[in-house]
Amino acid sequence: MTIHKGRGFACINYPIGMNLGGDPSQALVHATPDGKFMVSLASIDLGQGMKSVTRQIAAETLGVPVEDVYVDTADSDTGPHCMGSFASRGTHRVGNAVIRAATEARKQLLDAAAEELEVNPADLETDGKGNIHVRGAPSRRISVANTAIAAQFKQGRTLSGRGIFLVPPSGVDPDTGEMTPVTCFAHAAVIVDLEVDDETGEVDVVEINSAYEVGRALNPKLVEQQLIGGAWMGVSHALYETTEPYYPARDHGPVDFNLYLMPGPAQTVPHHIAVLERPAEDAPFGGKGPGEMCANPVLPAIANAVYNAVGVRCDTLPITPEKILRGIRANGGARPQGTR
Amino acid sequence: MAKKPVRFTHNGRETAIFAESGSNLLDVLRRVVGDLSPKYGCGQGTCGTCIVLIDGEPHLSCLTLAETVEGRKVDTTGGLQNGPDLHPLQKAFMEGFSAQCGYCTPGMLMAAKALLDRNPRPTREEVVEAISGNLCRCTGYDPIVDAILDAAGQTSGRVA
Amino acid sequence: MSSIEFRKDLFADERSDNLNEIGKPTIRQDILGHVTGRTPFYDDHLFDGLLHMRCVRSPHHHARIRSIDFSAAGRMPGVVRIVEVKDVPHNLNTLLSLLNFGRDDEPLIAPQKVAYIGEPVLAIIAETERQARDAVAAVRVSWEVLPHVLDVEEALKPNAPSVNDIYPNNTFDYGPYDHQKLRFGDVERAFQQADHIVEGEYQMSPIEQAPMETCGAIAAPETNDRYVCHTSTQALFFSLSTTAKLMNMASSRLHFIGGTVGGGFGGKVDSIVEPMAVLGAVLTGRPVKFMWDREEEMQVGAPRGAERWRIKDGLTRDGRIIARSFTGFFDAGAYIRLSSYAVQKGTGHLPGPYSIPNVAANVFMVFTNRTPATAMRGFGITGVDFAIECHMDKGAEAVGMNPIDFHILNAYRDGDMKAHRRAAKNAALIECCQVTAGKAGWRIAPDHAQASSLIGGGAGERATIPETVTDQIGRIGERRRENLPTAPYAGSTARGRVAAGAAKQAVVAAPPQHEDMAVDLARFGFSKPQARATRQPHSAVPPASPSSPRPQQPAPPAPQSSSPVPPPAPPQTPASAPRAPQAAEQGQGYRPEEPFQQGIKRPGVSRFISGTRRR
Amino acid sequence: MITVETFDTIAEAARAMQDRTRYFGGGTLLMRAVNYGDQSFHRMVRARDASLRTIRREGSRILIGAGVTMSQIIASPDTAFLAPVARAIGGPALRNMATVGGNLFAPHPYGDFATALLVLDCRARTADGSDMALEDLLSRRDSIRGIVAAVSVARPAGDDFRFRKVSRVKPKGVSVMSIAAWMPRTGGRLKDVRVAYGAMGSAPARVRSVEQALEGRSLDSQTVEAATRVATEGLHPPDDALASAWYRREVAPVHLRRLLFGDGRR
Repeated sequence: MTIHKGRGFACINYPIGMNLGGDPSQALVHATPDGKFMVSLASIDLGQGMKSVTRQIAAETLGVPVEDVYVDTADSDTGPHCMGSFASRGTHRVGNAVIRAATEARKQLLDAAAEELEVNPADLETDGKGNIHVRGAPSRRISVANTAIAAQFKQGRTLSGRGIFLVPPSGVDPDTGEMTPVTCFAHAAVIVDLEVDDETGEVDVVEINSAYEVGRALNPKLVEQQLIGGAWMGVSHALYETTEPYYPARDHGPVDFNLYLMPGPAQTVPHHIAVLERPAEDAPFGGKGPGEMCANPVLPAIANAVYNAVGVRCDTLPITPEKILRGIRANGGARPQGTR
Repeated sequence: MAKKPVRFTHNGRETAIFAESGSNLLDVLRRVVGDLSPKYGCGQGTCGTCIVLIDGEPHLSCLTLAETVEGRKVDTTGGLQNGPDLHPLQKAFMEGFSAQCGYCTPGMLMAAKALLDRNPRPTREEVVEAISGNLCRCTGYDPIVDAILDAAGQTSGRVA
Repeated sequence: MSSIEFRKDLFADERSDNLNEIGKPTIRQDILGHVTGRTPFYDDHLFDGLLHMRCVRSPHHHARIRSIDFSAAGRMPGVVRIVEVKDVPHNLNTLLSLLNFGRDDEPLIAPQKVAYIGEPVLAIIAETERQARDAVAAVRVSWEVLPHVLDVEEALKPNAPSVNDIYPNNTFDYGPYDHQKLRFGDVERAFQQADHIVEGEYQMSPIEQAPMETCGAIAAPETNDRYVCHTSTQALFFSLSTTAKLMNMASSRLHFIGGTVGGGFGGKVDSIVEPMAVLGAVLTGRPVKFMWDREEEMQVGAPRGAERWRIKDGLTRDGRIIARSFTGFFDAGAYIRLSSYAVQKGTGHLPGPYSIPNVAANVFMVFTNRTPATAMRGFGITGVDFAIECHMDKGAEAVGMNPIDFHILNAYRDGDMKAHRRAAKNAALIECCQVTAGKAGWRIAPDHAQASSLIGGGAGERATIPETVTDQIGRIGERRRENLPTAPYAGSTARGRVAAGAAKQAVVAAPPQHEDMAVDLARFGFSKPQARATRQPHSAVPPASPSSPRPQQPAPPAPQSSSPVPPPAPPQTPASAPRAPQAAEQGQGYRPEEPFQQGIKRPGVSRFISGTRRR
Repeated sequence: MITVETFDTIAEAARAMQDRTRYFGGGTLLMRAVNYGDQSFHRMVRARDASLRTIRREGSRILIGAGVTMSQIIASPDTAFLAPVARAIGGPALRNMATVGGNLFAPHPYGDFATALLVLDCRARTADGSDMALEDLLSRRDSIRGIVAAVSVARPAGDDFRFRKVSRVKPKGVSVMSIAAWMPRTGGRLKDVRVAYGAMGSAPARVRSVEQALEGRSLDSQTVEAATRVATEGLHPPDDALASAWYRREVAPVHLRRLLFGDGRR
């Protein structure tokens, strides 16, 4: 028995925002009587952190502490239309809609504060800690809470905003394929190190090094969650998963998690990540959604590492021990491709 | 329809309910008792989202015949909090960003509690073994294992 | 264990990082609910007298329904309602009809024939789930089994069984063609000029999204003749509108509640369970749950569809890719769902993040007698990226180059023209390659270590749209008459030409509808880059000690936790402390729980006297 | 609609068995069938009988109640030699429920524990007091009428007993195959060798070809190679979602060799 080490590389880009556009999302923002803010959405949080990231986006845009913002989603009676959480559109589309809604609410907030402070709204700024003050004169200030109270109980002003973000639909030319698929791309590159048992075809992924370019990490821990979990899913897709193990024959389709395979907690891979941030001009604070793309480069990097280890090109997913073993047999034995 | 009376202690409270014949503990906890913290993931015992503690030991509530908990102690994530205070495991999961969709979390917490109750200072391998019957599709497991190890540090008084 | 570093040094001149909340590791808004088990998922809403709905499903790949006998089932204990085809007000839909894309091709309950194993032909609503299952088992269906096809290329042959009556040729329509074409330059000529030709075929099998929470919905009559629907959907209004259409009901009578979902990964877009549950509630006047068990989730729920790709590259001796052609097949299964869209998304992605002067592709959406495919994380891209990147490895081998050098040499840069006729911007592939190589200690050539996405692109051939050779092969229906090859240009010598530089306007985001919504970019972390000429290439060398933002209260977790190796430097910005939902900012004088107070406080002014209004 | 009847003794439960009735042990197999609407039974019979949960020494053998769980096997010093086998089954929650008796009837690819028992000269006792070799029971387990009350196994010495489970998911996954071997030695030579595979056929089964290749020889590389050459003789491994018959045939000799050499790897 020999264990062969292999190293593989792959890099990708990923289109952010629903392909070909035509997918609006809306947001509403309003202030409570004492200057907390409610963001109403119909967008879905399926674990990626929609509620959390839009909360930070609204707080930043309004210029108030994140603790003073709550995101309510998704109720079709109260949340305005959103196309949905898919196609890496959540952060990009909904984030932009929230920015526009919060910007309008901020305008009203500053107008109300200006009236209270008897200054020009253009001279005001928020300190992000719940206060509004005259630029260059921090002592001339009023709290957001008192501004909201004055606006609603004295001035008769709402502090609220509407936002919609839409990239209008792009057609596709049937003869040339000309189109405007999306407006920005995220990027990634990964290097996978693994070991292949040349008697059983079993693969152990031992390390992943990666660089992910996400525009801006709106919340670094949410980004980390996506990249760690996404790379795990990439390993899982590459080596384990399918609903049709004998595709295109439909025999022996798994019906439970004993037969539908995913790597277990003893098979997690040390993953060393570098996050790059090149802001995209039409993305919220430049941020591109990292959630969808993160698994993609792992699959080919594993296939390329398997080739580097034993000289078997496994061009069919998933890369099962059986496929590797058949390849080794066909080659008359393992053919290591050399250390990288 | 034939129903059977079942008396058991649920999160420290005496509970008496009528269980439909052949129904599993998960359904009874959720639909009859009204404790929605254990989740349905498969009904096959292959995912662990429904794990609860019976007399302190982890069990798959979807495969537990409800009437077999007669006179026993059933604990769920719904009862993990001590009054207003979070259990160290809950704190660790929160601060460790150890949940994304959160659906596997209650089962994970119960599996982890069973471990820490009998082994307050587990090794990483012991933690991995303890959650080996729990699936998570979001996190890639490591953040969960880390949180359980953190909680173990806290429960045993380590300054975190 | 794992580690994460944030390379703030890269692209630093395009960002300002002086933001208050953005960039902070704030604790998730939903986490407290998750760890206490209080987060309400769709099934965590209790209804008195909840009914359960189950489906009678096809055991055959392809069969005609002669008759269905549910007389015994109807008499079984607990059975409240048998749901037949005739009970569905508008029993034909395609998901993307909401975007006016494609013809309605899929019934909610199959009327005459089934086209995949597991397709529903009848539904039964009963007092308990077990009673619904027992009744389903008692239904007798008489089937006339039809020939079926499971392989995408078999399905394209003239004599192949027709899977879907609405698209009898087993292909989706793209303009006049039965596939989506991509044509950029002249690959045929370029292949002749190439020093190396590299060809490969790649296949992926269907993959299950496998969220821990299975798809489901609970619908119940609400006030004002409306219906509430608690759902696991990833797209609330998608599901609402689809339900309104299938139920032939004003959308104003539907109240959909969701937003908190136990994992989706693309598997909860299809809007099947919502119309079923609402239909049940309408027919019974009671709360009805329609939920997939795990077996249904895995074999009836739509997976990430299988894809087959053939790639042919033309390479020069020095490692440049001068031509790349694709033949792609998306296995849609029996109905469109989202596969039609996956084809166009995948086509727009070609030839990958590389600057290649000649590109062609034929991409087919093919119907087969299997579970319909739908979205999954990486939708339309995961499969083709696997193909492209495996093929890149073969290309590097063919020209004898280090794979990373080969990637950087061909990588797209700012201003490069892409095959879909739009210029690239905001590129960062090269930097990702450099940084990863640096982290893993994989040596790359010095000039590639110095390369930059900002420099060297957008000029000359790289920036221009070449004269493009076209063809009209593969018009809708042609393949039913004769065996046609599937690769670009194959099967005919007739060629058309599109002039160099021909391109329509790029689509850009609609502007804010009101000036008050217009964003001041300065406040949003964007800063003006220096002039390109003066920019320094980025260094691929990672910083000495990576920083990993971690919770601060309480202090960072134990060593076992996913902290960097070598151990982390303390978080560099104090701001990188996550905030518990109610955490206060020490020493800032800010108290979020400051109680509601009427009036204002300004020194020397009564709290109930406002400043004079300025007009 | 399912009815459940509970009795105080296993004997009463056995008498209550009829058509479309199943005996309820730990529930890991039966409740899943109930949850998924299995129509082949509508009645479940249980017994509270304490004897079902007892582990007892009987001279050179161990008597294990059919209701003993995998967790009990791990906890009991009397069954320490079987602990590694029990640990290889399910996660902690499943092991608190899955019983020894249930494992004898677990369909492919389950039954790792039965595979181990098979090489330990296991005999099964049914509620009516009759007694049969496990091998006999497994060969006709689908038609067995009675209820298994307990199993009796030999107690192996030292490292005579070995078990290896091959699964793709770690630390817990179902078997691509499992191998158990009991290799008593007298005067350095193997005597009364028993080897069995799990997940290599419709039920766990002994591998006579391998047993013969080992019998009477010393456990050297020559013997091991001879055994691996006949590792799959007369076997008809199944295709399933985990692996094809081809793959199971290809790797059976590899894993057998690793087991015989005591190589802990994978």
